[in-house]
Amino acid sequence: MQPAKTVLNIDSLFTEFNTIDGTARAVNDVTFDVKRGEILGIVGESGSGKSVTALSIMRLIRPPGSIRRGRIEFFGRDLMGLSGDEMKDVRGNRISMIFQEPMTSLHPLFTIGLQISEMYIKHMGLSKKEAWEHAIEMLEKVQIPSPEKRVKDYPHQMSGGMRQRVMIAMALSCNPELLIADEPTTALDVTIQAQVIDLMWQLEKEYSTAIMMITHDLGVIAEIAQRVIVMYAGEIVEEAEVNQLFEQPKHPYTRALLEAIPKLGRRTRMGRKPLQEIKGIVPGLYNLPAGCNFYPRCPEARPDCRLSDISLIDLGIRGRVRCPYYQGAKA
Amino acid sequence: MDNWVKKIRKRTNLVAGTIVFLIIVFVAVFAPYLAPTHPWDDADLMISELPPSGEYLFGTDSKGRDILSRVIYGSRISLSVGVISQLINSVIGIVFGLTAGYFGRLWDDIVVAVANIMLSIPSLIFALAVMALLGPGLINVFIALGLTNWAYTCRITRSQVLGTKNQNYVKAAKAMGFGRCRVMFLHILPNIFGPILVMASLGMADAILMEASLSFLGLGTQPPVPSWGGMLAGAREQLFTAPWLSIFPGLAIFITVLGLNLLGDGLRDLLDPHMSETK
Amino acid sequence: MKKKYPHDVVSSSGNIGSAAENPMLSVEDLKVYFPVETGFLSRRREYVYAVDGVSFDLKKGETLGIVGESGCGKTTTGMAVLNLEQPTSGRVVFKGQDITDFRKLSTETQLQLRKEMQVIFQDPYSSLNPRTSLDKILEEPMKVHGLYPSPGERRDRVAYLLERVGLTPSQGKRYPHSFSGGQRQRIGIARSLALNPSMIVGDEPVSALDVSIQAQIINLLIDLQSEFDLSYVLIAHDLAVVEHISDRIAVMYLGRIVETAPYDRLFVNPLHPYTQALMSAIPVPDPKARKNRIVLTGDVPSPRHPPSGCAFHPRCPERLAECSESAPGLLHKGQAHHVACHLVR
Amino acid sequence: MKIWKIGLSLVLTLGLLGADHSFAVRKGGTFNWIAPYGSKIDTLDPNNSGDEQNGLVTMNIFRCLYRWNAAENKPQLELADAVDISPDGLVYTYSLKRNVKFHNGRQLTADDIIYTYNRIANPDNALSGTQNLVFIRGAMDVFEHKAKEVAGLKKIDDHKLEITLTSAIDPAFFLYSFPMSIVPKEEVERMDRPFSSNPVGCGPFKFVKWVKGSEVVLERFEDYYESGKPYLDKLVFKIMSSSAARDLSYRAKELDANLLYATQYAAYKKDPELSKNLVEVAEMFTRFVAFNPEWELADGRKPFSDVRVRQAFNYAINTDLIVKKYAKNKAYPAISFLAPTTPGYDPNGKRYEYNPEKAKALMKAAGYEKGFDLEIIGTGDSSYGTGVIEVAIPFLKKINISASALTLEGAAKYKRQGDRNFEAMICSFGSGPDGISALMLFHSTKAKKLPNVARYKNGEYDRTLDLAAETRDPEQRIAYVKKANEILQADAPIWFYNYNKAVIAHHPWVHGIQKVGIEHMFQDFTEVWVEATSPRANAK
Amino acid sequence: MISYVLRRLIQFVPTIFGVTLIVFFLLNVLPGNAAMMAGGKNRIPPAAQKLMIKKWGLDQPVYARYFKYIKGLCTADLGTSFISGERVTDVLAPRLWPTFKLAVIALAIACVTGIPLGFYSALRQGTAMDTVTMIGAVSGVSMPQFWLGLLLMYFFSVYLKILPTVGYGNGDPKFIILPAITLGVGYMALLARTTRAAVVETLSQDYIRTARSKGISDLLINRRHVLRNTLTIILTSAGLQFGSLLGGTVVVETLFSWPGLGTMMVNSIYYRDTPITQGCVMIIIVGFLVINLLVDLSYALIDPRIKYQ
Repeated sequence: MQPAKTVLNIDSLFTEFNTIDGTARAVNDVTFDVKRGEILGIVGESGSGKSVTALSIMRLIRPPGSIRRGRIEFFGRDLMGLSGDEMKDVRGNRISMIFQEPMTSLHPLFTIGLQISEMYIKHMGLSKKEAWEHAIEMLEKVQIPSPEKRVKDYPHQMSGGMRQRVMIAMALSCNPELLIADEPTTALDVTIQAQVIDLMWQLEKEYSTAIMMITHDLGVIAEIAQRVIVMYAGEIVEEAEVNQLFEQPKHPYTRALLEAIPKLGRRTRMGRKPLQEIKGIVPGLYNLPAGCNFYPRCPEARPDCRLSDISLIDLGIRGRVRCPYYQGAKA
Repeated sequence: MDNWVKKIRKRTNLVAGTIVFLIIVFVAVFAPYLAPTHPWDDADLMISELPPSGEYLFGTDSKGRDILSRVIYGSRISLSVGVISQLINSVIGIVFGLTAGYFGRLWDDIVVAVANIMLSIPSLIFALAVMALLGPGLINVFIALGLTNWAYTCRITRSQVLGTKNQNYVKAAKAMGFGRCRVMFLHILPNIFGPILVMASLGMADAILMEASLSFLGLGTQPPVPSWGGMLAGAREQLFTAPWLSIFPGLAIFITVLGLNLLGDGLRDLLDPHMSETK
Repeated sequence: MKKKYPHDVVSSSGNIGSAAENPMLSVEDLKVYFPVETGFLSRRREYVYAVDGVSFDLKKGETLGIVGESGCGKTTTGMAVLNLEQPTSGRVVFKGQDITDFRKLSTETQLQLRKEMQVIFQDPYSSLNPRTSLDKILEEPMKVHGLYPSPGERRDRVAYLLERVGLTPSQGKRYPHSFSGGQRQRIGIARSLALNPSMIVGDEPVSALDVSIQAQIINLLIDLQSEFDLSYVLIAHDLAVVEHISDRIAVMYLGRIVETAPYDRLFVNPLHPYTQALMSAIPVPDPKARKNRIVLTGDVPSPRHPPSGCAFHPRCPERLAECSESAPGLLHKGQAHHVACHLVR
Repeated sequence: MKIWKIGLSLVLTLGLLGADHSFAVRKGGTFNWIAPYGSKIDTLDPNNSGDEQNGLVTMNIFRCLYRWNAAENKPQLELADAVDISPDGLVYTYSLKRNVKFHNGRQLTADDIIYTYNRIANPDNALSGTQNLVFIRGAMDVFEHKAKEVAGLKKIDDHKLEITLTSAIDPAFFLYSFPMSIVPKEEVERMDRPFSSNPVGCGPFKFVKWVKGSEVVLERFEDYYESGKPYLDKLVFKIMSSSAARDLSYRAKELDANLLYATQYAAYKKDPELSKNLVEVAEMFTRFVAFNPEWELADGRKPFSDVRVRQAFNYAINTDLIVKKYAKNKAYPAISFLAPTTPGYDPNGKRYEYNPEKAKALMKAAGYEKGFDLEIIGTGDSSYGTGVIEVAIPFLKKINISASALTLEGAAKYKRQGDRNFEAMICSFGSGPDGISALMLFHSTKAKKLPNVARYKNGEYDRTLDLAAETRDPEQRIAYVKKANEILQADAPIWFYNYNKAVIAHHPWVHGIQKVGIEHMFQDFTEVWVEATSPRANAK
Repeated sequence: MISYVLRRLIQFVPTIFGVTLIVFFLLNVLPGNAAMMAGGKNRIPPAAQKLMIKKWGLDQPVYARYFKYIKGLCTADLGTSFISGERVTDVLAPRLWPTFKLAVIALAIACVTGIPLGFYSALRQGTAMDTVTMIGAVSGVSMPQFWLGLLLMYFFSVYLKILPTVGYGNGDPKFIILPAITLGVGYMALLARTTRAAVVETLSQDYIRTARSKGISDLLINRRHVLRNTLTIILTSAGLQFGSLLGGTVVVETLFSWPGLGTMMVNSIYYRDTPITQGCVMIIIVGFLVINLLVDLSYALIDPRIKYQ
């Protein structure tokens, strides 16, 4: 492995959506970094702000959303300071993204060949023909059988798994330094999901691209990520190395989440015990509770949790956690 | 509910459209109190064809009548033409579209065929023939226009039903043993009403203009009762010699159509931000 | 068209509940084909073989889990059982009554049957009529079926149901859009209970929910089962969920059941290569458990053109020559464990 | 015995020309003219259509036995140099012109006239000119399928034709109009192209093309029998029903002349340039509201059967004011039915002046003090449609008649007219050129075209008209016509509104536009020429 | 593909029969008849009218006439005009091309202006420009055609003197400009509104976000990704509204003395020349059906998901 070098450094990112319902703080003071060659997992439920974080990095937040403040440093250069055109050169070329819905994320009216070659034409200035050749090559890399034929296919002629491979091929075509994968396997069947995860593993090894893997599935995280960030209601609640997170979850939310998942074979081995519920519902982003966002649902809540905002506590190599009682709770 | 108020307040289209629409309704309802003179009984040939002035804000027509009063009274006809003919349209379109979409099979084929036939007959020609058949008169204008444009509503309704009938709540309703009529009218219809409402508000504008076209051909409302279309038609040959005769009723139509379009757009945004505009 | 399973199939099964009883629901050789018209003057008809010969029983109080990937026909099976899809052939027997030709039954019988069988859908957003308040959603079926005739009784019943699924009666005036996904799913469950059914078909009832909510609903379903004496047919793609809830599990692939067994038998000893692959593909939330998985190649074939012989053979890592020629029948492997595979003899 | 010998009088022509300019005529140029009535021309087969719109075109392609002399306001011989009339007035012998050629080069003979009239009489052809032949002996037999050919038509030689009549009336009034145009048999019966859109006649202009719905183009027929005429190279009829569009076209100098409607008339009158070249004529059309005396109120009374009610109606409306303000003086207030240019018109006739008090008194006397509701039907025409009724409504209100107007589309109105299904109806009828046939409209038994619209029944009126028809002495005849006209006025079966004033505006370079009382649009273009200043002076 | 076209063409048949049935009976119950109207102001005497009615077969019961008409239709015989006595096909044939030309050019004007306008205002949603476009579109819809036509005539012919007022001018392109604009403006407004809605919807699609994430320029995204997808929606709407465009020819043709079908149809209704009316309706309907077929077929070019077996 290469020495850890920071690819991306997010510092105090705030992204808001101003709608008629009020202001939604979708991303609230998020700070983290991504290092070269690592797979960073970001896990959270819907509305936790993980996808918005990704789109903020790409600067693809559309009105009524906007990045209020924060720095997004990519190899030390603040992306927020780039002009629109400069940002376009970064997008797809140096940072690329895979989306959740392979069905709708590809343009239905263009061949996949064209959609991949667009990348080469835009970022490498290749001719159409060269770009087309590269597209075929890329399809081969993502293990699409008979790529020279499939390159002329339209998205609807492919299965979901194939389409996600195309998305991956497209994202990797310009050999980006950072790949953001936003729930890349959620819409896929388990057997197909396994294929895609395998593929991402292999590609990561081959290209040593840094990957930000966003998912709600702790199983996927456990399979693929090296470092994990857990988000809840727009905030990072915990960050840890993957083994540590699963073995010694520090934040009550992480812990509850792990308990709530039915695990295959558990009933067979241990008999049926009720699943650990997390009571209540995910808070709406328009009216977050005062103090700790998780407080109303926290099984270990203490009265003072609601009094003031809780800051993220840096624990060095053990990661970070947004709970003052993480140790006590553990006990 | 508070949310609704806020939501509505933020929709300029909807608000502007509603205000325009309400003003016109207000003018129509209170026409006798608003109009300075009676629109035909107070005619005085001595003051015929006077341009707009302080005394006659919109001028007078060739029959010596105050155009402002006629425009005010005209809102009654034009508005009722819009509303009632659209009501007829919508009822026919909804019943056919709903049943066709829901039952499918042969009935669907028949309805689609008939709707296609209606779509392919130019609406003005159809309305013209119906009017010629029924004879002129306001009620007949309602009927003729009501029978003319239902195919659009039918199409929209049908396509909406096709999209909705596989929704799980419809399946759930069926699974609970609800009757077909209950499912169609109580479960499906309220949910596809948005696009139909939008269609209707835009169709109203169409109907007002169609009434104008019928009036041009002498088949619209009967004189001396004023309708905007009829006033325009009457002033058709005087566009250059006495422009005020056509400008004011023309403006009235424009403002109403604008208002209804805004209202339609607003309603669409409010009810379904992703509805695609097909008409 | 001539692909048929042998008719013996699941005759004796079940391990929980009283085995002597007649099954509450019995499905025999169910087929649901959707016609697709192609061609011009010839009007050639093709079919989507959505469900192609499925048989199973469901006992009173039992939970049958049906798992499989998208397009395997599990949802269609559920809908056919509820008669929301018309079966092409086969038999559906509910409480001893053949209900296959649902429309030919008397209206009264139809109503009675509708009352007995209810459904919970996957997507909590599309399964509730957005223009109907919570109270009305729950009251309407009672009115239609003439249960709880007085308004007071109905109101009490609604309040009871809401409380039972973890909502408060004061929320009854609100409309579905003001509820979160998990709450909506609770409403869907309350609605399915409104008529006191004896069987509920759950079509992926928890798969659209967030992890923290999913557990709540699973627990609720389990609690309600014993309380209301319900039988469940539970359709899901998540094996872990299915294992947690079901007594017996049927694994479907391309319109057919490839393996069926009590939950514990299946996990301890999956016999069908597809079941094995499926289980191995599920990511386990434990980084230390990273293992060598069976990664299947290729995609699920289209149910419009299912492969010859065993439908799984093109993707099967252990396929034999005969797999492409003949379809294996469901074999009883003891302890209510059935499998359809040439490898298992 | 009386011999009419009217060749095409050069003197008359020069007199006409001398009247409005002092320099010599110029040959050449294209004249853009209009067809303003409705937006179509149906057919150019002149025998097949009675519509003015067709007639104003075909009358320049074809010629009839007689022609309307606009200057003298009466018909005159056209295709014959002379006619001999038998003493009993029943046999007319025509000496046909020998230099008349059809556009296909063939000479016109008596056979052509006989062929044409037989064609018109033949009911299988269903031609609209039939009515004009009833006075010829044997025409009715043909019409009723009893004979194949009209017995009263006889060829003496190629250029001598004898016509025998059933009664001693002047055939000129029946044979001058365009439906009686003489057509060449060989062209009518051609199989390769329909005559209706490829007309061949013997008139001054030759058919070039007809862009249906847009224009008809004619060009000079070099072999026309009047030497030196016509002057124009080309005559184009633009089919334009919108008066506003015509106005713009005229102002853009794309039209050489334009027929004006009231609104433009007022505007042109005010414009110093445009007002210079207006040709006005009192047309023989009378606009009136016919009452239906049979119409019953709910209580069974028939208001219009009472002459006092009808008179009250006439007194109640300020016709002069309406003509001045609404019709913008593009009309003459009516005194009885006959138009000013029609023989028998009496400019000093007693009028119903505007007198609401008298009207009220009459209504009271008739027992209708409280008035009644009245629906008046009409078309949407701007000069004689329901617009006029709208103007009249406030006046009628004063005598407690609540009137409303019902605008009907043409055919629907005619249907109700035919079925007598109306209370009152506004219409416009030709009130000339022959006073007798015009007044026949109100004859209780002999109303010719359509049944008496007003269902007017007055024995004295009928008798007077019958006497007029029988009289051979012109003076006496006029006297009878005048008397009938007066009776009509006194009995007021209709509200006499106005006679049309037809106005043609032309550009200064145009010469030879005449006042044509029968219908201003029936301009004879043999007389028209354009100066070199015309934008189309040299256009071919 | 060919079999699809064939099938669609066969589907035309019942539609055409349905339309003829409706139109035939509607025309039949209209008050008055052609004989009544034949003489223009010089009415034809009742006896002659009866003869005409007999000649034209109007005395026969309506169903008999309908079957006769349908029989004729099967042999491509549309009957004979009452008034002129010419074959309907001969009467209509020369008027087809002008109407077709007018409709197509109006359509082209509408597309060339309406689609970019709609596109533009969708990209600038909520700005003043968007509002102005919207108001412009509404004026376009609510402006009576005769008004617009006369104003254009005044401006271009009387004031600027650069275009002729009316007429066909032997097909001189100068003559078609004003009528085509007059006819096209309402349609343009409609297209602008449809386009705007379609673009707004397309912009919210996932694949547009994908395109953005690829770093492709906005211009290319709009021109290629958005437009392509929007076209299908626009085309559908354009095809459906083509009927109303054809209907609009009536007013425009009359105003501009354009020798097309529209004027002829209205006149034939007025004169109760039913064979001509039927013929016009037939042509307009076939035109409508063909246009919509072409629209459906063009989907195949735009949208690869649509396959015509």
